[in-house]
Amino acid sequence: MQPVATTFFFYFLSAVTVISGIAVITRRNPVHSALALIVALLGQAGLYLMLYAPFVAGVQIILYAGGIMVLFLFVIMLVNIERAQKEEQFNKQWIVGIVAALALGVLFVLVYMKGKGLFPQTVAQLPEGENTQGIAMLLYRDYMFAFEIASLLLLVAIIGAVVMAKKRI
Amino acid sequence: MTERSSHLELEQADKTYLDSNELIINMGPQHPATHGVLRVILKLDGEKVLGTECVIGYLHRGVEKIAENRTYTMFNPYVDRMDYVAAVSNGLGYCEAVEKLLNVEAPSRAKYIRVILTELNRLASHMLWLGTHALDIGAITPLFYTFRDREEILKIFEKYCGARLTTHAFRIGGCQYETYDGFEEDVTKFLKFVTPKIDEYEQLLTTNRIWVERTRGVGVISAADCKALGVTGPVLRASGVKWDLRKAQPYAAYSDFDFEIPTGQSGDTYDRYLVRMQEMRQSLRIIEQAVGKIPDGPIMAKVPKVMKPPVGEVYHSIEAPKGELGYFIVSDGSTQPYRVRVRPPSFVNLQALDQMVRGQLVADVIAVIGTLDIVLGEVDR
Amino acid sequence: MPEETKAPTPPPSGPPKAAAPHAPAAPAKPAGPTPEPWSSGLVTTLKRQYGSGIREASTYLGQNYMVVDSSLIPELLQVLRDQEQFDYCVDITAVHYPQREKQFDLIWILYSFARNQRIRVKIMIADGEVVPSSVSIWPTANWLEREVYDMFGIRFEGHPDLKRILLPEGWKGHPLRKDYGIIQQDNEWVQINLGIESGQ
Amino acid sequence: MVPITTLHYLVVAAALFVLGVIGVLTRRNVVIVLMSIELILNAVNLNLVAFSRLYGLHGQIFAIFVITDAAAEAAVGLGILIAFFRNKETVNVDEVDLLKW
Amino acid sequence: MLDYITSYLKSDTTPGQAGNFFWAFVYILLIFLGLSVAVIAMNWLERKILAHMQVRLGPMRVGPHGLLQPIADALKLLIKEDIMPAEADPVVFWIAPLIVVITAFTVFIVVPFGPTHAVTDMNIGVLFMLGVSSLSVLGIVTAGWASNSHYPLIGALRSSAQMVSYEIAMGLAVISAVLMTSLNTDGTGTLSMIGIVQAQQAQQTWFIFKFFPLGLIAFFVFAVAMVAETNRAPFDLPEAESELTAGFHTEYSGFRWSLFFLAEYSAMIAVSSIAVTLWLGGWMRPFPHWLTGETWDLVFSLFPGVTFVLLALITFYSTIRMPKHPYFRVQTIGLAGFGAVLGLIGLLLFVPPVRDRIQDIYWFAVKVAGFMYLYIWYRGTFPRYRFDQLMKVGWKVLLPIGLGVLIVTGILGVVLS
Repeated sequence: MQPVATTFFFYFLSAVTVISGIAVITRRNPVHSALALIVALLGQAGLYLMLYAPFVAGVQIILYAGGIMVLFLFVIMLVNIERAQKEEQFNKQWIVGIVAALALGVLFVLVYMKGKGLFPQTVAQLPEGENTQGIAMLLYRDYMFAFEIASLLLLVAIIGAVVMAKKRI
Repeated sequence: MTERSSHLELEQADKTYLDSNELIINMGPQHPATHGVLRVILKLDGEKVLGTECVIGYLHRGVEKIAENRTYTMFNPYVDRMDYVAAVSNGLGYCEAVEKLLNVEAPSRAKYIRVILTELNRLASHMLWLGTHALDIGAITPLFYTFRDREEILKIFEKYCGARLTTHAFRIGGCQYETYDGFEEDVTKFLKFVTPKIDEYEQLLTTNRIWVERTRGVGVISAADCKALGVTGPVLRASGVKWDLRKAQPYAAYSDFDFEIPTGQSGDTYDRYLVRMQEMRQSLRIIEQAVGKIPDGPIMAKVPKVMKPPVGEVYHSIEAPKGELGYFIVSDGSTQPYRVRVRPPSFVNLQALDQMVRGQLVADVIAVIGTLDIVLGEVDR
Repeated sequence: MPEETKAPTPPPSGPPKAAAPHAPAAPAKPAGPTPEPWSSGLVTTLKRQYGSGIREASTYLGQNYMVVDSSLIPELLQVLRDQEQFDYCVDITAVHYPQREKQFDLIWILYSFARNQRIRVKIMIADGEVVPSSVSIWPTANWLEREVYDMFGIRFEGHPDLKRILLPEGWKGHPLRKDYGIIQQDNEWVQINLGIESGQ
Repeated sequence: MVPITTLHYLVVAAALFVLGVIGVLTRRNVVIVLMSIELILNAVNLNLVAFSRLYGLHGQIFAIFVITDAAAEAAVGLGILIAFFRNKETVNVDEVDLLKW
Repeated sequence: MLDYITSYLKSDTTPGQAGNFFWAFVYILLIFLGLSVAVIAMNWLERKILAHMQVRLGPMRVGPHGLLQPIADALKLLIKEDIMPAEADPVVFWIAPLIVVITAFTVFIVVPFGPTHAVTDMNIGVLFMLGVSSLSVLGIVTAGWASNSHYPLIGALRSSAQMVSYEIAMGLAVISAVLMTSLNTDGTGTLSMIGIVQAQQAQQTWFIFKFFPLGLIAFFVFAVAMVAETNRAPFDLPEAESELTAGFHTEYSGFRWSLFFLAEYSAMIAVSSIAVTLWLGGWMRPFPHWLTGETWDLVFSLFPGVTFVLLALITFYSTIRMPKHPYFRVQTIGLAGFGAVLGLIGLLLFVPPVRDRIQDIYWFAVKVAGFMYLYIWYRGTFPRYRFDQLMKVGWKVLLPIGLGVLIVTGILGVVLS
């Protein structure tokens, strides 16, 4: 399949992602932040699709947007946000924080500019039709051990979350 | 209505904090599951009920006060407005109480007519209960079945006395109307019609796994608690007490008939359901016998046109579909009762709600309200 | 119910002490039942125990009742439940006699499952007199007493939550008292809470 | 128009990363801080997937592991948040100043 | 331009894969239209079927046999006042129904109504469907939260807990079906919806009968989970009328409410489509390998036309039975007209080129319609589960069964191939 209007879609999706990202960190109401984050995640899923990574895009939608964000919304609804909304939203070192983060961003861009030539010029041949199969092969063959560890990590996380959220420990 | 404060403090309702974990929910008075204008304030821990408080009185019409300002005869139609789904039972209780006060006895034909109509009314009441109870638990179909079949009973009422719901079927001293031509055939035809229908309801629900899971072990109340709380009727019988006023202290012509008192063992919602279903079958049995041997004769005893019962007081109670329905009437010798006290079964049974739902889930509250079979007209009077 | 008693003679007396406002109405009747003394083991036991506290024990139309002194109240009811098996409190109600000095009859209707017997226990109290609550004896008394309070204004001591039940909180007056008119309403309450001029 | 290269994706990822860092460093609300961390992780993911176009599927595998990690992190983080909220009735990160309560 | 349009007709892939935007757009429009008609028909059918189950007639007044009732309802909903609670969060309150409805419609991009009748075929088709339909829970949660009221909030929390839990059982059942697709010579399975149906075609069996009774059990798990996913009876707790009045959409009215309604029904159709695709052979006609040959092909290709002609006949019969009263004249004519339209469609479906192209869609729709009937039947028969029982069914019954089926399928797949 020949991608159509790639440039337009790239800029559109990037804009959606970044603007939602800004909304995430500036909204007063955590629910609005969470909704913005969901939009950012979906935009990113679109970027993954453009990068010929449909499986990751699917996982992104099903796990991030459908799972983790529901968890976030759930917790936001459990904790009373009305008072938190009226309080000061930013902490005292916000100027320092922004400056540091922007410096980091500038650093990134500089590194990319310098190191652009280090990237291979040829794009790896990754046909979309075999993406899932390829990932499966890698995941269950080469990264088998890591995969098992990840499942263990999830188990630990489940137990940890349950223990912490319990009423009386 | 904001005037009714409660010890559960509705102001707390805004707090959905995690630390307290207590949520106060106001169910009713406008709520599909409260069967009228009952308001239940629920104190919840998540979905678990920590306590309830019933706020009643929205339908209070001062029936007892009205009675003091009407003659005995004039008050008769008012009692139909209390338990409007079992109006005939209310009328029977009142008429018998006044007859007792007057020291007259209705002729036996009148008594048979009374039994037939009252038992038909019991069927109608139980059918309505079944339909709404099932609807509360989420089964929508039984409602339409029962309402449709209940219509047949109401048709008989309508043919007998011209009214369907608030029938005013009986008079003090007997019945006003002789049975219409074909009354017996109608009733027999109805019996034939309804017996398979009851089987059909049972087929829909009795072995339905979801129904059983939703009702078994829900709203359990022990026989001792029932007695302490004054709970009567099918609720008491489902807890294993074989007590029915029709047998214990027979009134009307009930001593002439052969029927059984169905009882349950565990006192949960499922048992109450079974008991009521059995009661419907027993009612059919009574009606069948009554229609078979209905005697001829007068239908009205000799009662004076202007009733002046001698000074005194009397308490008479009957087994209404919901439980013991009692009338405590004080006469001062005038044409108007000095005091009429109605002992409504729904009112007393509703008091058991708190005990039955404590520690259960919100969804069970609905099931329990349904299984108590309350009629708010009777609770509030 | 046991067989109904029929007395041939028509003495004009109503229930004792029940000084009904229309007492002379009775002689017009040709015949009528009268209360007869109620003699049974129960009454004997109670009389032995409480003496003159049991003022009267009668049967009227086959229904047994006793009039007792109001000082006996929580104790007698407890005894009736524990020793005499009256384990079911059918009803608690009151009757208002404004002409009497002790304005209220307070009546407990009790039933015994074991005996299949119903009795009424009646006391007379004055307006404003406080009666001990029987909620601890029969939990069902909770709402019944609340209703009596709501309708008659009789206060029960020791009731866990004595407040109005059928009428709204803040309503003035107790409707089942004889001096409360049939169309009387708490217009102030109606105006404030319902926003209408009058409930009539 | 210039064709979209890997570098473009990297710049978007950098922007997201910076936004995430700003959120973590400046916001007081723990929920939003956690969400900012998600943003950072996503920026990393975008990098990984973008590079996977150049170097083969391994990047995508890593992205999947990162998502797994994010799920675990969110679960534990929100668990901590709930426990914290229950004890202190606040969701402000600068009020988490006790080692034990 | 015309070439661009006609070029696709010769290809044998979906417009999305062929990269033909025109046809993709046409397909999207067709699906949108078909879905709207399906929801309207479903609304009428549900009320009618439920009514007949409950010995009553159902809508009878608006149009003959209430045929115009859904349209009247839709009209009423559109012109109703749009109420927003004073304390509600306006933005979120506004967005929530949109999320639900958009996700419900987006899913249909990959639904294969036929080997070429899908907007596109994705490599991750099933994953996409599950993922996007799982997004609708966001809409429900936000709707409940934005209403700023107790019942919607509880309804939303219940709903999200329910949907998240049943998604797992659903996913496991789906994976076992996906595993079955890999039972071919080169051992590569597929997540693509079209690929899954083609795998069933190649293996000459519907997956519901594969490794009997494994496929059946997996199908059962999915069939239960999908009812829970769509919040329908007996799992309709989030909108349990008798408990929470209407659950998360208590505060919604008018147009917004109708969006939730639309989304619920299209979600039902969507999950049914997944079930049909995964287990019931998708667009395949019954017995494609047993009753082969030209004659049978012809016989089965006549089915769509016959169905519509039958419907037309039923309509004509009802027209004759209409009361002969001047008042009903318009209705009678209307019903006859409706019957004529149905009959014409039926006759059109007998034309060979149409017949061949429409067949796949017809069989797919018939299978989905069977599920729709099941939904209605459940609603007429079952009481509602309690929340803890619902969770028990999800976690303690369906999840272990799903896991077991998955493991056994995997083992059997390895052993047998």
